[in-house]
Amino acid sequence: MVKMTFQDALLDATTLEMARDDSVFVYGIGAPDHKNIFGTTTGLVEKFGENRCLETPLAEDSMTGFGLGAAMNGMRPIHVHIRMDFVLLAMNQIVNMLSCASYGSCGKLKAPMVIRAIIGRGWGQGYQHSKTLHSYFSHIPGLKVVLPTTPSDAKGLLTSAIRDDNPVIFIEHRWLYFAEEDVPEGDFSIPLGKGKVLREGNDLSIIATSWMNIEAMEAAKMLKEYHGVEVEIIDPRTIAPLDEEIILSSVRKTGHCIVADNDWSFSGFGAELSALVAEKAFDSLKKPVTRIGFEHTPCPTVRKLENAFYPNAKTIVRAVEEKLGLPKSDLSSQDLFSHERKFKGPF
Amino acid sequence: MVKMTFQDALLDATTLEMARDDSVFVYGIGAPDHKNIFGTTTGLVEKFGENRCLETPLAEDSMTGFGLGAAMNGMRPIHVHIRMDFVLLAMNQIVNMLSCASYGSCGKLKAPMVIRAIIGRGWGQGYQHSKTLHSYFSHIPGLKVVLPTTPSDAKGLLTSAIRDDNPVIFIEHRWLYFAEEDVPEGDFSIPLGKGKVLREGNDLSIIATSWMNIEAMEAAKMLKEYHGVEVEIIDPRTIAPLDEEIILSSVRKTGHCIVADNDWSFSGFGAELSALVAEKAFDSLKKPVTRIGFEHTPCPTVRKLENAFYPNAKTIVRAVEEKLGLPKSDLSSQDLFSHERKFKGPF
Amino acid sequence: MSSLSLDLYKKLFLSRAAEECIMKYYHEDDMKTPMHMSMGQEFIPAAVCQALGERGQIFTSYRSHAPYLCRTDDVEGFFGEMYGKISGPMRGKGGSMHLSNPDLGHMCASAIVSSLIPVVVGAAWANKMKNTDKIAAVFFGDGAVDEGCFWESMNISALMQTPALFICEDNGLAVHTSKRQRQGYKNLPDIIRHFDVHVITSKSTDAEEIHGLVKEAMDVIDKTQKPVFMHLECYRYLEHVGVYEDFDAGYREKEESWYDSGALRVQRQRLLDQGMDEKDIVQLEQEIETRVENALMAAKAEKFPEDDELYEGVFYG
Amino acid sequence: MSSLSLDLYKKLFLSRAAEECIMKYYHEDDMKTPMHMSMGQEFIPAAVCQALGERGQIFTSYRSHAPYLCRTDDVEGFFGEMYGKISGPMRGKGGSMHLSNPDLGHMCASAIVSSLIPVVVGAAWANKMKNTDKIAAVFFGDGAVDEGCFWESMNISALMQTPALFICEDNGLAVHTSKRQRQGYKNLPDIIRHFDVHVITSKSTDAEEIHGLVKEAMDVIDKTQKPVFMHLECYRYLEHVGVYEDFDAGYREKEESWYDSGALRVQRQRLLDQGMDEKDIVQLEQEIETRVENALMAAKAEKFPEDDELYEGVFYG
Ligand SMILES: Cc1ncc(C[n+]2csc(CCOP(=O)(O)OP(=O)(O)O)c2C)c(N)n1
Ligand SMILES: Cc1ncc(C[n+]2csc(CCOP(=O)(O)OP(=O)(O)O)c2C)c(N)n1
Ligand SMILES: [Mg+2]
Ligand SMILES: [Mg+2]
Repeated sequence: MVKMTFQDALLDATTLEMARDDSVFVYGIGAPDHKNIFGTTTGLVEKFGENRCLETPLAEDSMTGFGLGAAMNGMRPIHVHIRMDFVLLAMNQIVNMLSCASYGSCGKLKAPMVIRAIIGRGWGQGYQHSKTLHSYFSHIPGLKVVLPTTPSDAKGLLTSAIRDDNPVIFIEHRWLYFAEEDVPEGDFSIPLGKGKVLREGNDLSIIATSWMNIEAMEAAKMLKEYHGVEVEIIDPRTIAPLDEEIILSSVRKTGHCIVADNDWSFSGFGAELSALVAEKAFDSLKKPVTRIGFEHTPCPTVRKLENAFYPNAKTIVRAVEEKLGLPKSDLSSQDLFSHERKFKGPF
Repeated sequence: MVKMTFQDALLDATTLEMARDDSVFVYGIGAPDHKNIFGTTTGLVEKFGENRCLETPLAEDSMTGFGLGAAMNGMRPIHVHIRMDFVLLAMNQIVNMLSCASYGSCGKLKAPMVIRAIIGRGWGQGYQHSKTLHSYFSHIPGLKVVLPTTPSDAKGLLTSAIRDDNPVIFIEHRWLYFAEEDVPEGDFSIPLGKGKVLREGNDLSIIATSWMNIEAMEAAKMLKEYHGVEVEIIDPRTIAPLDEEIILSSVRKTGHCIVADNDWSFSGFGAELSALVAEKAFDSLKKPVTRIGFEHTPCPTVRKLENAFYPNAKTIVRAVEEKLGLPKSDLSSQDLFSHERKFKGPF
Repeated sequence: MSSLSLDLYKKLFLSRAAEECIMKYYHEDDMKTPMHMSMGQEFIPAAVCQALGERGQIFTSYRSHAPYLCRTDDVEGFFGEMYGKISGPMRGKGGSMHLSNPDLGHMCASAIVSSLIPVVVGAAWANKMKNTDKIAAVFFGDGAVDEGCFWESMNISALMQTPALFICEDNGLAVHTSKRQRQGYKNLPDIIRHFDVHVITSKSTDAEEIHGLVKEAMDVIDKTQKPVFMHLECYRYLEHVGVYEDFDAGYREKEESWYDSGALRVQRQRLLDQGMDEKDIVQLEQEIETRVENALMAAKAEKFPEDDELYEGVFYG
Repeated sequence: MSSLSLDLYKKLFLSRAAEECIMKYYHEDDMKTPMHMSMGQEFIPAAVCQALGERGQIFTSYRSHAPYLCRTDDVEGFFGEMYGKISGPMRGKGGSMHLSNPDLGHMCASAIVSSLIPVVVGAAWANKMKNTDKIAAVFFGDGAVDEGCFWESMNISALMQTPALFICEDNGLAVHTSKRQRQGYKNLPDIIRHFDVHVITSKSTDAEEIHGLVKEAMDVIDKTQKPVFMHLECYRYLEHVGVYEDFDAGYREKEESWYDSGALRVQRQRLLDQGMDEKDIVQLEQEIETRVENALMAAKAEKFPEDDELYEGVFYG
């Protein structure tokens, strides 16, 4: 084990896989420049040469098709996007082409491609640099979708994503980049499609995605402190294929469920989680599922409104209090996470 | 009232609005050609001239931006796509640009644009010509999303969509084109955001979108015939903004809900409907909501597998029987809809 | 008589015979798949596939009957797919618009216009990285070049020097819309010449002439790893989709000159000029026709896939 | 001294002073918005906005400080937006990357590279249909031209003859990536000349010279309704985003010649040559600086929007 940040973990997984398999390569706008996609591609050019860590023209759509073609011919491309919003330019290649490359050849061709997309917030991103959109990908048969929360998961899941013979959309919240923990050294993978209990508890289940797990962990601390309530937190990690069982057994145990999805709620992945739980753990539910997500507006730039736009640990605490019929605790002394503690812009 | 098919109703609404307001224009690949988008643009060039019914280069992305720019400067564009799948090329313009044109100018600019997209199935469309994707649009704040089922609704809702000062995604199932019913003549609009009870009943609520309403109506007949069961069918018509109340009051009345969405279920709009009902009509639900949708695979071409891919009236009958604990009726004599027999009514 | 001339004629005749057979049986409505016919344009795929031979990795649009047959010679699988039967290379899941048989060099087809152009850039780049002798080639129309991804792909391919073969089959139409209604420039090849791409153009319908140009392209690729853009004019005999003529629709005239210079006619005359006996040609033609008809009948008689095949191939392996 | 020369200098100086003021206060971390500075490139927006005047409908990228100030002269709103205050034209919802003030002719900005290029094609077309005297103009960089939608837009605009003004500010870089690493061709304007578009190019940093070229463009638009593509070379003084230089990062050299020929210097000298007194210039400069500093201070003192404004403007009206 060695202490690593989330971004180090991503770089570690990438470096190891590139060393192990010379068909793996990384490309994307800015991949080999000196900023190195928040340090997640540092040293790749030096170690593996310019043909394995490539700069590209600004052409998200065609560069996705490029990856698909390379994958069909035996390569394992990792396409990096510094903002999820830019992936919208590539929806045709992802949804109409990549997702069905195997089906469209009756299983003869494969498309082992990883698309890394960074999501996140803060510091004036605004409505064109703040989208998550994981529901878009999870909706499409043939795509796998991963949203790691911890550095270990980042390493283990990225390794599996690279080794997978299918297209994997790998979604990273930029605030997680500074998280640090002990991560297994060397070869380490975590199977796609397995969720994780981030925190055990018997009183209520919180199913959270990506950054919302951090908020949920904060909320759990407050709930224990103020109410002695023990919430269980489930991080599905891979949302397609989804580990239904880990979610359902938690809810069957606690009888209560809050879904905290890192996205707009309406018609989003949070709806899938809420529907799943209500359909398949119906008899265990003592109260309806509560969904927490972004406010249903484009994301504003100014910090004050941005703070109103995003749900946080307090939002979760309030939802738990309401569901369990607890009095509202005084949270005024609680400091919410602010990325300035780690991070000073610009970008 | 005059008997009209669904496509006539669309043409009627378009023609009337173009006559009423000369900022309205129609454009898209094939819009003015002799096939006239299944007859929904017939005569527009002759009546209004070449500048109001435009052919375009194959450039879905930029032609969407084109519409946005024209809308900002006072026009009311209607952009037609003969397949929803092609709209995937325009996701950037729709999601990153069109949806937030008003927000992005602090409410000063408007983007009154209609995007008509045809969905559907049959006759070897395969996995690149069969997508629905309404959940993609309903997920995004700032977009309105309409899926009419009947000719009257097609006319009334398209009229409202054209008059609306916001972007509206208007989704038409091609099998509906042959439906025929009495439609109000002349000026006729139906407000966006209002659902409709297609059939009244007390035993179970079916919330269906687009073509699935037709299957639900067929199923309702069989259920009445075989079991004396009266299902209620709710067509939300506009899914964003969604008429929650009409859905919830039906479920509160019947205590049972089946969601039949014309799309893949996982992470789709069906999930939103199921989640909504379970969250807000929790206490009325006697059983969990059942979701019906496409099989979670790309759509195959051969008719036999296509029939296995799409749910139909029988799927709904079986789901109702299971939910209500009824014996399986013998449906072998029931003929399923096939578009080779063009569809007339029931509306 | 040269074996090249004969091989080309066989390919041309096979494609034509297969499509004539489709026309003969389509009305029965058992081939439930939208037909975008190659008829009139076969000389391009025939020449390209003949020249590339086993080196060719073919990517096509929905208009892929001739490329498929010329590359794979798999008439039996072809009709299997048209009828949606398990004898099709995709066991019926693909149909006419999605022919794919990578084992035989026909990689895949896409019904989304222009969407395989960037894919072939990546495929070619992989070939370069892996040092294979394969040549990735993509067929697309004059409508596809309207799409942004065509231009992105020209740029990327020129920049990265990916040894791809871009074949623009310019039949002057996208569905019913002429180039004049879609293009704000006069001459596409003249534009592409500004990119670091080798450009070849032709208006000829002579398969053998085109074959020579493809050989030139292969030479460029082998010597320089440069991408090659071939702009080849042609004429669509039938409606955009379907098995009939539609000259009565009024969007274009029937241009007799294209039929006079039709590739099959030219190539057949060449064989005669080269001394092949008329009756040998006729016999060859009959053999092909019989093979085609038998393949169609066999496909009719084949089984449909089982319903549980629906989920096969969603994920690889 | 000509009023044109003076007006241009005022615009140049205003943009520069505003950005210098940003540099001065940015470290306080109260302007929480990513700054893509115009510094070094101001002569282009100054010339364009001066020439277009009230006729101009400006669409920009995230790099829009100079276009915004040159078009609107709204320094107060500008700083309001930088600080996210209700005095900003978007009441803080937009920030540096999304300046929009349609009432003053700055239509909107987009942080998605190239995405306003097609929008301006449509805006120009509407102007043509409605017979207004407005001219829709879009600013974009040499990175934007990599994107397919740039090429689609050139084609559409040429085809439909939409009287749009396309202004490519070619600073040679997309973030840290040079054109050489992104473009598989030598000369963009030479390619665009093949489209039915009027092309104007310049390497000059002289705002007055560019102003003349924009007047030429307007003439073409007024006489022929033809779109005009202006390719203008320039030099970014600072890092891609942020308020510092980053020549130490190693991706490019500091090129002194661009500073020597800097537009402010050139234009100031012109005023002197035209007989304007040094001290009048200094006074003018001081007035502008004071105005800028006051605007910044006023913005600091302003209110943030109320939380319930979050939902305002999601739908129009
Ligand atoms: C992205 C996309 N837009 C629109 C269509 C509808 N469509 C199918 S074929 C076609 C015309 C294509 O013309 P061209 O590329 O010249 O090919 P041809 O049919 O002439 O071989 C169009 C517009 C499509 N399939 N994909
Ligand atoms: C579609 C898209 N892809 C990538 C980015 C990230 N990005 C922001 S600015 C930029 C460079 C753009 O360069 P250029 O167009 O030359 O403009 P400049 O910054 O030089 O003014 C990139 C790649 C983006 N904003 N949008
Ligand atoms: Mg064509
Ligand atoms: Mg630049």
